[in-house]
Amino acid sequence: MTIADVTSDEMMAVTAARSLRDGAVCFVGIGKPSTAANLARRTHAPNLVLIYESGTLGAKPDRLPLSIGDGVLAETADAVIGIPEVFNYWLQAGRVDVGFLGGAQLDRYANINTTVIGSYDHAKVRLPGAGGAPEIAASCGEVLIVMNQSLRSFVERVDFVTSVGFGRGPGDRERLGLRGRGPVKVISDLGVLEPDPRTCELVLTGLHPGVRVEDVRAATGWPLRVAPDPAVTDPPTDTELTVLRELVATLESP
Amino acid sequence: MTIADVTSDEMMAVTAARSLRDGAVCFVGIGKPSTAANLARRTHAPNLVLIYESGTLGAKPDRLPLSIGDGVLAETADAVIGIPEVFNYWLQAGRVDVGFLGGAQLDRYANINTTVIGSYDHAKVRLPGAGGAPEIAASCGEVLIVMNQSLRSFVERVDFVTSVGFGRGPGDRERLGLRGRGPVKVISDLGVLEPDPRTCELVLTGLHPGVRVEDVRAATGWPLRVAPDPAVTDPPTDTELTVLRELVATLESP
Amino acid sequence: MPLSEAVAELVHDGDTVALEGFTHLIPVAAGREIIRQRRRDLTLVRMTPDIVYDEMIGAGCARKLIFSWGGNPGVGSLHRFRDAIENAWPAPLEVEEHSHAGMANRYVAAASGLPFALLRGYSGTDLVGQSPSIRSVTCPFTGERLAAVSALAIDTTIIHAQQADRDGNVQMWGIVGIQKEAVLAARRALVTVEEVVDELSPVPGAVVLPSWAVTAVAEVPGGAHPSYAHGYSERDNGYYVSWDAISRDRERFTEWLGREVLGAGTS
Amino acid sequence: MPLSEAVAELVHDGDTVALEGFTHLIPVAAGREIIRQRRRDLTLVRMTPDIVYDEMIGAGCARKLIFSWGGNPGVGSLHRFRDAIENAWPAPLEVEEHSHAGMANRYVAAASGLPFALLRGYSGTDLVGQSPSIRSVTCPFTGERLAAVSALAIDTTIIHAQQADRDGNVQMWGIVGIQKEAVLAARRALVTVEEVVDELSPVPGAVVLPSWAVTAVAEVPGGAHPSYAHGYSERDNGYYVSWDAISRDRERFTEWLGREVLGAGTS
Repeated sequence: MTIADVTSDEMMAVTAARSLRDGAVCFVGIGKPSTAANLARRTHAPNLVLIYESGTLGAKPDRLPLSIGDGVLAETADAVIGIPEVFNYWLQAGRVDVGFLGGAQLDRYANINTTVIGSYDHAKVRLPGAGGAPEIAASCGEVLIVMNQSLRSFVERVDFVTSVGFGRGPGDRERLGLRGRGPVKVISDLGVLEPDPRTCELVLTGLHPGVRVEDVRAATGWPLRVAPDPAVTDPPTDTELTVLRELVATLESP
Repeated sequence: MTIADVTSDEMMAVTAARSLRDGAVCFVGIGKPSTAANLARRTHAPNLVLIYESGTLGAKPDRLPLSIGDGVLAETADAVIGIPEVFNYWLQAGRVDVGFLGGAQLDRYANINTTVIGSYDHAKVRLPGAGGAPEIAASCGEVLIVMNQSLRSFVERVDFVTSVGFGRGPGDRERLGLRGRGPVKVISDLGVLEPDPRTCELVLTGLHPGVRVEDVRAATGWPLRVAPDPAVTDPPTDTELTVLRELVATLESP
Repeated sequence: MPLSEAVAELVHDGDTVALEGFTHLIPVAAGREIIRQRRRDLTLVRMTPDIVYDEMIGAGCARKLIFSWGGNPGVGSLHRFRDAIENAWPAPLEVEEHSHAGMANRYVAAASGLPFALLRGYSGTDLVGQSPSIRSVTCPFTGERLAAVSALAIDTTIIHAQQADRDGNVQMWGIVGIQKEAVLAARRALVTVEEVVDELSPVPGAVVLPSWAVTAVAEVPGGAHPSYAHGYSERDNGYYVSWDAISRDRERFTEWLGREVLGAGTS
Repeated sequence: MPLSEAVAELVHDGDTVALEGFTHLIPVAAGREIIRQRRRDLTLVRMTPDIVYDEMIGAGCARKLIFSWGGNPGVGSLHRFRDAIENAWPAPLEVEEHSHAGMANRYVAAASGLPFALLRGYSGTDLVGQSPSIRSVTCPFTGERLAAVSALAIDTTIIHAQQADRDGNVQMWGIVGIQKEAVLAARRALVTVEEVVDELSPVPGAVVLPSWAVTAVAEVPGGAHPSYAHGYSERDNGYYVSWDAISRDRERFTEWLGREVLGAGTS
């Protein structure tokens, strides 16, 4: 098949799935993260451990869960625990290797806004809020961010810091007492951004097939730095695409 | 039968059992408290709720448990919970009406020592220690104390305050932030002592059959105050004694 | 006890009320009864307010919302929630928001009889500045600064469970969420159940609440719809999708509310 | 993994080690293996040290004991424990003692990755003056003073459970005590089990620990004797009674230790 057949959502899911190493403990939210994690578990990472914030440790859903509290998660989990334990004993204690985040706004230091567009007291758009994100961003060994890239979402400065990436730059995570390494990769519909180890600023390091650097620049709200020669993401293999589409087909509703 | 047939342990157990009102939630330790609580449940208080610190809520043992963690407690409980929940969600939150305590030493303000005889650094006798007692003494709605009375056990000043009764007198519980009412009754093998509402000092208010005031004074390490005319404890009824002895017979070991 | 009676007795205007449930076992029928009884000025508490809180907010029951994530799971926005915050319709809605970890620990603190709870959280976020219930405390051993959140003071918690026995002991299983803590955090607790049984038979993974920790039990089969009760019903995902269109428009919502909730008899 | 190998790998001289169990599921066989391997200078942690800690103390494994209640349940004193504290035999034993509530919360703090825990406790007792791990903290919301206890820093926790599957997932049920927190509080965890099964079938009231939270599993049927494993064995109450006489006298204890523990082969 040609790359034309691949949607940007599929490209993101496949790229995110590839970032998950087998055996890792992964804190998963509904939507793209859940799709990517379950794709990984069915392809290169059969021993990936999925924790859903609803309290299911080691869930092995045979279809994509429709909600964070889908019954299939409890039925297939190694253990079902209460919410306080999820956040205190497992996430806060540093037992989770990888966390997934998305959001409405992202800035160059990978800080995320899922709270409000506009001012807090006079919201232009009221978003759902924090959920588990602030502590996922703080305590997971590393964080993967998956979101669509546009001038509205990749902004110079987020309207509200719901979850901290690198704050205002180097040293901020340490100063704030955040124990995880923070974001290691931002996977968008256009390519891949990674933080510069020295400056913590997001740098374009990968392009999805058919995407040009100027396309990404045009969809980024700050002067985007670009790596010497950004890698082009390998297109999805037939296996990846087949498994992914089977998975998505198990969703009867958005 | 005559009172001569009744042992002092039986007299204590019966008197303690009578102090438990039906429907109360009772935090129970092994030994005399467990015997008294189960006697009450089989006589006048069928709806007494027994909580054992091993994590069994609403245990209904058909025999006397041999240890705090006896399997019969888990098998008959409404719920079995972890230890942190016992102390945080149930005891500390003030959901327990009555707690039982005993000890090696008791003073006139009903402070209890279960830690050490002699000095802490040069123990004459090293006792088991605190266990659940300090928080039972602090947080139960009220506390019943059951212990044998002698010059060695009822002392002017305890060598170590493991659990607080009334501290050094009126106002101390409030000052210390202890939320329960504290000890309401001390049941010994000789009689019953109750705190004076004004001074918080233990006063002899009851005598077991055949015991004289001077017997109790002779077994008390401080100048004991005596109520105008101390009531004489009703001897155990045939039912009480029969049920108690059936219960005790279920113990194959101390 | 009938649901209508239980709500009349346990939920009053101005109360702080938590209807908890984490996708599973959401006490929707109880929420609609609160709407029918036209309660006002409620402070609504829930980690994940969804359709039932959207209905209650749209119906004008709420003065304030304390929460950590407000959305229609897998679908999108809660339009009544947004309309109340963005446009003060039908009334202004004050919000106090937290992260899930913070809310969970606020329930735990209250359930434990403590005035606050500790966590590693909020550091560096703008949430701190927005909520008086987030402060910090210094560890007396290491000197570290940690987040402190105040205990939730709840008048009445309402949850839905699978079963109660005739004595009022409650058993729930599957995803049990924060419900036990929510019940223990409140002065009064109402549990709606799928079924009242003669005796509870132990189920793996079950949480049991003894009768003396629960104020009232009401038998309301299907009381969690469109959410589900593990072992009794499936989640009605189509309903969540259809809610988006119903709730998006004030007139359509008002018409729906009159017909489906106010018009409907008491469960 | 054989018990001897697991202990050799996971328990070192000078370590802080917790062998937990609340009357039920006490890892006695593992404690005796530690004695056989002649570990020294251990800091032993347990809420309710009983026979197995009495043996380890009498055998000279321990430098320090952190605990909340030390006795022979339903029988009386732990004579080796007393002899060590009262007469420094066979070696001086430093003690750090707490209430059950305090110890439980110290495990919870460590399991939660927090440096300390809060509780309403110790107020007015002489325990406060004896332990550096009890301090106080002021509520940033109400100004109340509460007790603060430091998190337990444990190198290795050892527990006994009924079952593990071939992947190393562990399941225990009955009275589950503080074992989950003790495992999560430690850097390393060893679980001895009655039985390794192909697949764990869910049991009501069970606590399951996923394989990735456990360092090693050793199959040791009867490894909790004289305590018991709910569903597998009964508590040997006669043994607890007989221990009183065996442990009361140094010579008799030493002779018993040589014959029953040091002389015995590895489980």
